[in-house]
Amino acid sequence: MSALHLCLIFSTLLFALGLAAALSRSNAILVLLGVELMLNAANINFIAFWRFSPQFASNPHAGVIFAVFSIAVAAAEAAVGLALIIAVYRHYKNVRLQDADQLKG
Amino acid sequence: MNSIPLLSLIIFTPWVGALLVALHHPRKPNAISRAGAVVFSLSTIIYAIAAIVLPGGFNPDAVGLQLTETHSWIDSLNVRYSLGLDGLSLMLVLLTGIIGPTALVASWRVAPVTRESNLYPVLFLLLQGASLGVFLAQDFFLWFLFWELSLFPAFFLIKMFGANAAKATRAAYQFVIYTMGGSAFMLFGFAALYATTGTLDFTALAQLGADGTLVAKLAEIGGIWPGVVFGGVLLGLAVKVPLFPFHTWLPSAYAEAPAGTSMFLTAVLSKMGVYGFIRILWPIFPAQLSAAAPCLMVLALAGVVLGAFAAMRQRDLKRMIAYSSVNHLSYCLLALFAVARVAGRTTHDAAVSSALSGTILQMFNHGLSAAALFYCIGLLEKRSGGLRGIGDFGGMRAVAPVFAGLCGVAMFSSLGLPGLNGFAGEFLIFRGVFGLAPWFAAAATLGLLVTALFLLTFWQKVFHGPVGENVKGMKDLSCCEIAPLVPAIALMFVLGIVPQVLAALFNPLVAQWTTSISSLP
Amino acid sequence: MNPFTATIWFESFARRAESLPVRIHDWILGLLPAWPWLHWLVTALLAIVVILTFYGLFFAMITVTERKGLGRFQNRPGPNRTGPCGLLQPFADAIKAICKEDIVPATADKVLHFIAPCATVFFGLLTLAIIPAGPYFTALNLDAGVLYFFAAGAASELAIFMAGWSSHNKYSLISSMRALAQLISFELPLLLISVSVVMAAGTLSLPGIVAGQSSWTLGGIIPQWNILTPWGIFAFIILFIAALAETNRCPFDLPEGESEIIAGHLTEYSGFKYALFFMGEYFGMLALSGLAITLFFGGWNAPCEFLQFIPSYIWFPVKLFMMMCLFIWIRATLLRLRIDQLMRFAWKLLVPLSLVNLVVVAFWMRTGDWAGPLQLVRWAGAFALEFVPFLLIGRHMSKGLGPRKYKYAQ
Amino acid sequence: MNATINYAELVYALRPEIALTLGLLLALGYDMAFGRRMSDCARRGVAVLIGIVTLASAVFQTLHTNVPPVGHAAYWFHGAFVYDTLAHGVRLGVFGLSALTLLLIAGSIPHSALRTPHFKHPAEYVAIQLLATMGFSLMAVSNNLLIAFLGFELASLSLYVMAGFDKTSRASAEASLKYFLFGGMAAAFMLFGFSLIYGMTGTIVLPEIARSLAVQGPSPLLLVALVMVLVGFGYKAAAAPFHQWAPDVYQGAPAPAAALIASASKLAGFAFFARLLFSGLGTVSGDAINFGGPAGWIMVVIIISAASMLLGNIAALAQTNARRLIAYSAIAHAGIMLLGVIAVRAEGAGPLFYYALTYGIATIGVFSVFAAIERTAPCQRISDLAGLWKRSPFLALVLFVCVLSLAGIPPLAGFFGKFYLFAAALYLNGLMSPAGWLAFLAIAMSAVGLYYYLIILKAALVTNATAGASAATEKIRVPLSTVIALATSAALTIALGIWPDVVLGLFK
Amino acid sequence: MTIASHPYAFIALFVAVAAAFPLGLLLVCRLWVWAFQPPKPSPVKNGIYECGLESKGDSWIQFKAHYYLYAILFLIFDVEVLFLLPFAASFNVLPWQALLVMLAFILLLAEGLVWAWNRGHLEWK
Repeated sequence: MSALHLCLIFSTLLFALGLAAALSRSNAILVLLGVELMLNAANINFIAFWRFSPQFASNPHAGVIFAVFSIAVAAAEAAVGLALIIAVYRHYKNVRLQDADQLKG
Repeated sequence: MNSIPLLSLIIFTPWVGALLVALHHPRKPNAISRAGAVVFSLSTIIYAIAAIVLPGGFNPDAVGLQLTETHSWIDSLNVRYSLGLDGLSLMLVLLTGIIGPTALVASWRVAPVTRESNLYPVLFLLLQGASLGVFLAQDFFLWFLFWELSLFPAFFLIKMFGANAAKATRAAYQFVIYTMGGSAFMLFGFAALYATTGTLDFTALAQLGADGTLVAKLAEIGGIWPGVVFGGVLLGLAVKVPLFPFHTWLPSAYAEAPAGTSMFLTAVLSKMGVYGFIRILWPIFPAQLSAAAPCLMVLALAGVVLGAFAAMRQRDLKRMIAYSSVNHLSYCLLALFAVARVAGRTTHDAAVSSALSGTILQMFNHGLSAAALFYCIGLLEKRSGGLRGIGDFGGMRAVAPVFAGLCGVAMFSSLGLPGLNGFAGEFLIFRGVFGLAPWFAAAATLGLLVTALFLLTFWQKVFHGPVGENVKGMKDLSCCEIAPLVPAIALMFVLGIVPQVLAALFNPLVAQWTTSISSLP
Repeated sequence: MNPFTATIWFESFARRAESLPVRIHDWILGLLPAWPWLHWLVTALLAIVVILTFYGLFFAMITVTERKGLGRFQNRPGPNRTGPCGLLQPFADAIKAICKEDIVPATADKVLHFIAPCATVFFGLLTLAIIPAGPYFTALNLDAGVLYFFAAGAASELAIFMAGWSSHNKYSLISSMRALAQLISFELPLLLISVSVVMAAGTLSLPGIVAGQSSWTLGGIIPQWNILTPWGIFAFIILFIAALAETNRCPFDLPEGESEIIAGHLTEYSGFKYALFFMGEYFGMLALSGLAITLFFGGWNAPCEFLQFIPSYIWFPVKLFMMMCLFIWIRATLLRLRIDQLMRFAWKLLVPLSLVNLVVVAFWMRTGDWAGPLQLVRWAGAFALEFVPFLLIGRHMSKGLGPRKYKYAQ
Repeated sequence: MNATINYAELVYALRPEIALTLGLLLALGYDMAFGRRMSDCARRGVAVLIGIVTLASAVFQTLHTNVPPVGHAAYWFHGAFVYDTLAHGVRLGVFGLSALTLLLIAGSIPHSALRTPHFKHPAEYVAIQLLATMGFSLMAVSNNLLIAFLGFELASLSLYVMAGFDKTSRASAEASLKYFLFGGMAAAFMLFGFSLIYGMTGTIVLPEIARSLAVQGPSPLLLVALVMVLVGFGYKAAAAPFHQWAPDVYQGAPAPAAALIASASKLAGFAFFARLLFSGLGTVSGDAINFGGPAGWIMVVIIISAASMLLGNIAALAQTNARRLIAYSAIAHAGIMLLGVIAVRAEGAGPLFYYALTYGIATIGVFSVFAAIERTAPCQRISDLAGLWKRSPFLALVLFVCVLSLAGIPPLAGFFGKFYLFAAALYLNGLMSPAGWLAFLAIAMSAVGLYYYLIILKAALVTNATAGASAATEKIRVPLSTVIALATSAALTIALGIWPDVVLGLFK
Repeated sequence: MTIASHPYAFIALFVAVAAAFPLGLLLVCRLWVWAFQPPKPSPVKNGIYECGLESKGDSWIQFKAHYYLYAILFLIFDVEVLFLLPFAASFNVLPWQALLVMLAFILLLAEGLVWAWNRGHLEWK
C-alpha cells in the first residue's frame, strides 16, 4: 500500500466522518464542523495527489493551489455559517436544528 | 390585393378590437364598446367576403394555398410566420365570421351573461382571433400558438361568466386541463418531428408525409417512433374534437358556459379539432392513419351512437345539445377515417369525394345548427329565469309561436331534414361511408335515428302539450332577439336547397384530395 | 606573536569555538556503532535534550530575573535567600510546587483539566523547536518555518480555553473567552508582520531569514538587520506589542487579571499544574522573543563584524535575555488595559498598521536600487508611509478622548 | 512562478468582475460616508441606483468583449477562462436578472406594521448581491475547476447571506441556515469530486481533463467522482433528491433574494455545469442515445432529472403556500433543465440557455408580484392572492403572464423554451433514447404542472378576497421601481416568446 | 549540518518528547503524592473558588454573540495571510503587476476592516 493510498483512505474516512456528523447531528455548529471536515478531506486529496502523482507540465502546482484556495473558501464558509447560526440563535435561543421547523409543507 | 396582408388582417382585427375595447373602458360595458366589439367581430365575415368577391382574392378553382403570407420569424428553429387560405380554411373562416358576431350579440341581448363586464367582449374577440389563426396558420408553431391561445379566453369565458360559479369553475378546469394535456402530447410529437425533419411547415411536412420520407426518417431512429408521434398528435386533436373516450369534458363545458360562449364553442372551437385532423394528421401521417383507421372508426362510431344515446338520456337541454355535438362531429370523423382507411386503393373515388365533401359541409352545418340551438336554449333560460330542464317547459308553441318556429328550423336542420342544410352534409357522409365501410355506416344510422328521437322529444316536451307553469306569461321573441338568428336560419334554408354555393368553394380541393389519396403508395 | 599570527590564531579560535557543538556531537556519535538510524536517533535526541535543558534553564533564570528585577523596580530586594543572591529560588519553587497538593474541583471536567497545562507546555515546546539559535543549533529547518511556528503557536490558545472551560468556574470561563478574543485579535498583527519580513527575505524558512541579515555595512559596524530599516522598526514595535498580548503579559494580562477575575483560567489550578502553566507561558514568551530576534535582530549574528569571534550560541542567548528584560521592564512600567481598549488597540491600530507595513515593505524592496539623494527619498518616503497612517488612525482613535477628569479630586 | 503571466489578459478577461467590485466598494463606501445622514428611502434608492449602474457598466464591458464565432472559444490566462457564446450570454443574462431583482428592493418597504421583509442595510445587500453576481459571472467563464469552484462558492456564500438578510424574520434566518447547511455539504461533495478528478488526470483545466480521461477511459474511481460532482450540482440546482432546501428558502427568504436564487443562480449554475460536463467530462458522458450503452454521467443526470420532474410536480400539487408551490415547480423545472443539459450534445447550449433565462425572468416576475403584495399584506398562502385582480389589475396581469410562461403556454417564452428543449432532446435519437423517454415524461408532467399553475391564477384572478381582512382587500400601490421590474419581466416573457431569435441568435 | 534526515521524522520525535515532558513531570508529582502526601479531599476544598462565596447557577454559561463576531473577523483575516504568505515568499521575483493584484486584494480586505470599524463591530460592548 503506497503513501498515496494511505492518504486516500484517510481522506475518505475523514469525509465519511464529516458526512456522518453533518447528517446525524442536530446542533448546527456540529453540522458545520462536519461540513468543514468534508472540505478538509478534499484538501487532503488535493495535496496527496499533488505530492504523489505525476503532474501535467502545464501547471505543476495545481493541487496545492487548489488546496490553498479551498482552505480559504472553507474559512469563508465557516464565517458565513457562524453568522447565520448566530442569526438563528437570536430567534430561537438555541441552535438545535430540530427546533428550526417553522418552514415546512 | 396581394399587397394587403388580408389573412393577417382577418386574424388580428379582432385582437385589435379586443385591445381597443379593453382600453376604452376597463370595467362597465357601454353602448360604444359593445358596438365596437360587434363591429370588430363582424370584420371577419367582411374580410372573408372581400376575399371571395374582390378580384385577386380567393380563387375557388385553384387548389393549394392562396393569399399566402410568409415571413421569417424564428430562424433558429426554421419557424416562419406563414398563413394561407384554401377551401377548407375559407369555410371555417366564413363559419367563424357568421357565428362570431351572432354569438357576441346573443351574449348581451338574448342570454345576458351573469356578470356585466367589459371583459366579456375582450375575451370573446381574443377567442375569435385565435380561432381564425388556427384556421389560417400554415406552420405548426404558429398554429399551435393560436391553438393554445384560444384556450385561455375560452377558459375565462366559461369560468367567469358561467351561470353557476362552482360548476362553471369545475367545467372550465376540466376543459383546459383535458385540452392542454392533449396538446402537450401533440407538442411532443411535433418536437420529435422537428428534431427529425427540421421543419414545421405543414406543406413541407405533408410533402414528406406523402412520399413516405417522413416515416422513413422517423423509422430510422426506432421502430415504434412513427407510431408514437402519430399517437401524440392524434391524442391532442382527439381531445379537442372530441373523439369518443375523450369527450367527457365537453358536456359540462358547453352546459356551464354562457349561451353566447356555448354557441361559439360548439360552432367554431370544436371545428378546430376536425380541421386539425384534416390539415395535419391526415396529410402528414397518411400511412399511420390508414393503419389506425379501423380502430378509430370504431371510436367515431361509438361517438355517433353513444353520443346520441347519451343525449337522449339528458334532462338538461344544454347538455343534450352538447352530446348531440359529440354525435355530429363524430360523423365527420367517421367519414374522415373511412376515407383514410382506403387510402391507396383506387376503387372508391366517388365515395371518397362524397365523404370528404360531406365532412366539410357537416362541419359548417353543425356550426350553424348547434349555435342556433344553443341560442334558443339561451332564450329559454332567459325567459324562465335560468331553467333549462327538458321537463320545465311545455306548450311553448302556443305562447311563443315565432320562437317555436325558429327553434324548430334549427332543430330540424340539426336532425338532417331534407331541405335544410343538415341534410346535405349527412347525406354525403353516409353516401361516402356506405361506399367505403358499409357496416359502419349501417351502425351509424342508429345514431341518426336516436338523434331524431331525442330532438323530437325535445320538440314535443318543450313546445307541445299543456302550457307549463314556467311558460305562462312568456313573451314571444322581440325583433332584437330574432335578429341574431336570422342569418343562421337563412343560411340553413339556402344551403339546404343549394349547397353548391358552398361546395363550389371546396370542390376543387376535395377533388385533389381524392386523386392524391388514390395515388398514395 | 606578530599581529598576523595573532589574527590567524584568533580566527581559528573563533572558528573552533563556533564549531564546538559539532565536534561534541561528532564525538558522541563516534562512540556509537555506525548504524544510520541510531545516528539519526541520537542526533535528534541530542537536539531535543539541548532544547529542553537550554530553554528549561533559561526559564528558571528568567523567573528569578523577573522577580528580582521587579523587586528593584519597586524598591525591594526580591528573592535573596535561596542560594547566592537568591539564584536558586526557581528550583526551590519547583520543589515546592511538586510538594503541593493538587486540587481538582469536584465539578470540573477532569480530563480537560488535566490536559490543559500539559498542552500549554507541549505547544510552547513545539514552537521552540523551530527557532534557529545558531548555525548548528537549528533543531528543525523547515522550508515553511514561519507557518510551522504559527501553526504550533496558535494552538496554545486552545490550551487556555481548555483550562478555563474545564475548571467549571465562571471567572475561569470569562477569562478564557477573553483570552481567546485577545489572542486571536493579536495573532493577526503578528502574522501580518511576519508576512512583511517574509516579503523582505523572500523565504519562509527561519534560518533563511537569518541568513538574509548576516552582513554588515559601513565597515562592519552596522548590521543589516531588519530592525534598522524604517519599516523594520515599526514592524518590530507592532510585533513586540502583539507578542506581549499573545503571552498574556502586562499590560495585556487581562485573562489573569487578579483584581477582577481572581486569576482567570488559573483559578482552579494548584500545585505542579500551576507551575506547568507558568512554564508554558514562559516558553511562549521565549519562542516569541526568539522569533522577534530571528525576524528583526539578525538571529544568531553578531551586531558588528569584529565581534564575530564570540560564537553564535552566545549571541543568541544574549539577545534572548535582553528581549526578556524588555518584557520585564514593560511589565514593571505599564498598567493593565481594559478589554475594550485592548480589542480596539488590536483591530483599529495594529491590524491596519501591519497592513500598511506590508505596503511599505513592498515599496522598500522595490526601491532597493535607489542611490544617492534618492536613498534619502527612499528613507523619507518609507517613514512617511508608516507615520502618516499611524498619525491619522491615532488621531481618529483618540478623537473626543482627553485626560480623564476626576470629579472628586478637583 | 511563471514569469510570463499576462496580467493585461487577466484584466481583459475579468473586466465585468472588476466593474462589479468597484461598484460594490462604491455602494458600501457611499453608504458609510453619507448613509447615516439620509432617509431610509434615499439610502435605499442610492444603493440600488449604484447597483444598477454597476450592473449596467458590467453589461457594457461584456458587450465590448470580442465573442468568438459560434462553435469556437477564446481561452484566456493560460486556459483559466474560456469565452464563447454561452459565456457571453450567461454573463449578460445574469447581469440583467440581477438588475431586475435589485429593482425589487426599493419596492419592498412595508407600508403597515406587518412583518414583511425589509432592508435596514441596503448598501450591504446590494454589495452582497453584486458579489453573488460576480460569482455567477465567474462560473460562466471558468474553464478550470478552481475558478469554477471559487465562482460557485462566491455565489453560494453570498446567496446564503442574502437569504438570511431579513434579520427580523425567523423564517428568513431558518431558511438561510438550511440553505447554508445543505449548500455547504454540496460544496464539500463537489470539492471531493473535483479532487478525485484532479487525482486521476493531474490537471484542473477542463479540456486537459477531457483529453486525459479519453485516454484512461472510465474507472470506478471516476464514477465516484462523477457522482460526487453531480450530488453537488443536484443540491445547487435543487434537483430531487437534493431539493430539500428549496421550498424553505423560497418561502423564508426575502422576495428579492428568493428571486435571485431562483433566476440568475440557476442560469449560471446550469451553464457552468453544462460546460463542466461537456467540456471537461464529455469523454466519459456515457450514452444518451441507446439504452444499455456505456455508463457515464448522463445516466445519473437522467435519473436525477426524472426524479425532479416527478417529485416537483407531484409535491407542488399538495401545496397551500404559494412560494412553496413555486419552489416545487422550480424543482420540476430543474428536472427539465437537466434534460437540457443532456440535450447540449445535440443542439448546443442554446436551448438550455434560453430555457434557464426565460425561466429566470418569469420567476422574477412572480416574486416581484409577491413582493409587491407583501407591502400591504402577507403573501404566503395561495389564498393570500385572492382578489388580486381587484386589488391591482396590473399585478394580476403580470402574474398571469409569468405563471403561464412557467406553465409553458404559448406564445410566452416558457412555451418556446420547452418546445425547443424537447426538440433538442428528441434530436439525440428520438424517443428510442433515454433522453427521448425523459422528454416524454417531461411533457406528461407539464400537463400535471398546468393544474397547480392554474390554482395560483384562479386564486389571483377569480377568487374574491375573504371579507373581514381589511388589509387583504385594499388596493395595492406598487412603487415605481417594482413596476419597472414587473413590466420588464412580463414584457420580456412575452417578447422572448414571440421573438426567441433575439436570444437564440447568439447561438446560431 | 542539519540534524535530522527528514524534518518530519524529527517533528514526530519531538512531539513525542514534548508530550512526555509535562506528563513526566506530573508523574513525578504523582509519585511524590503517592509516597509522602496522600490527598485529603473535602467538599469545601474541592469546591469552586469564588472568593469564598458559594457558586450559584451553572458556570458553563452561554456567551454573547460578540465573541463570535471577533472569531469571524479573525477567520477572514487569518485566511488572508494564507494568500499573502506564498505571495510574500516569492515577492522578489514577481512582476509589478502581481503587486498591483495583491494590493487590490489587501485593499479589498482593508475595506472590509473599515466597514466593520464604521459599523461599530470593532467596539467591545
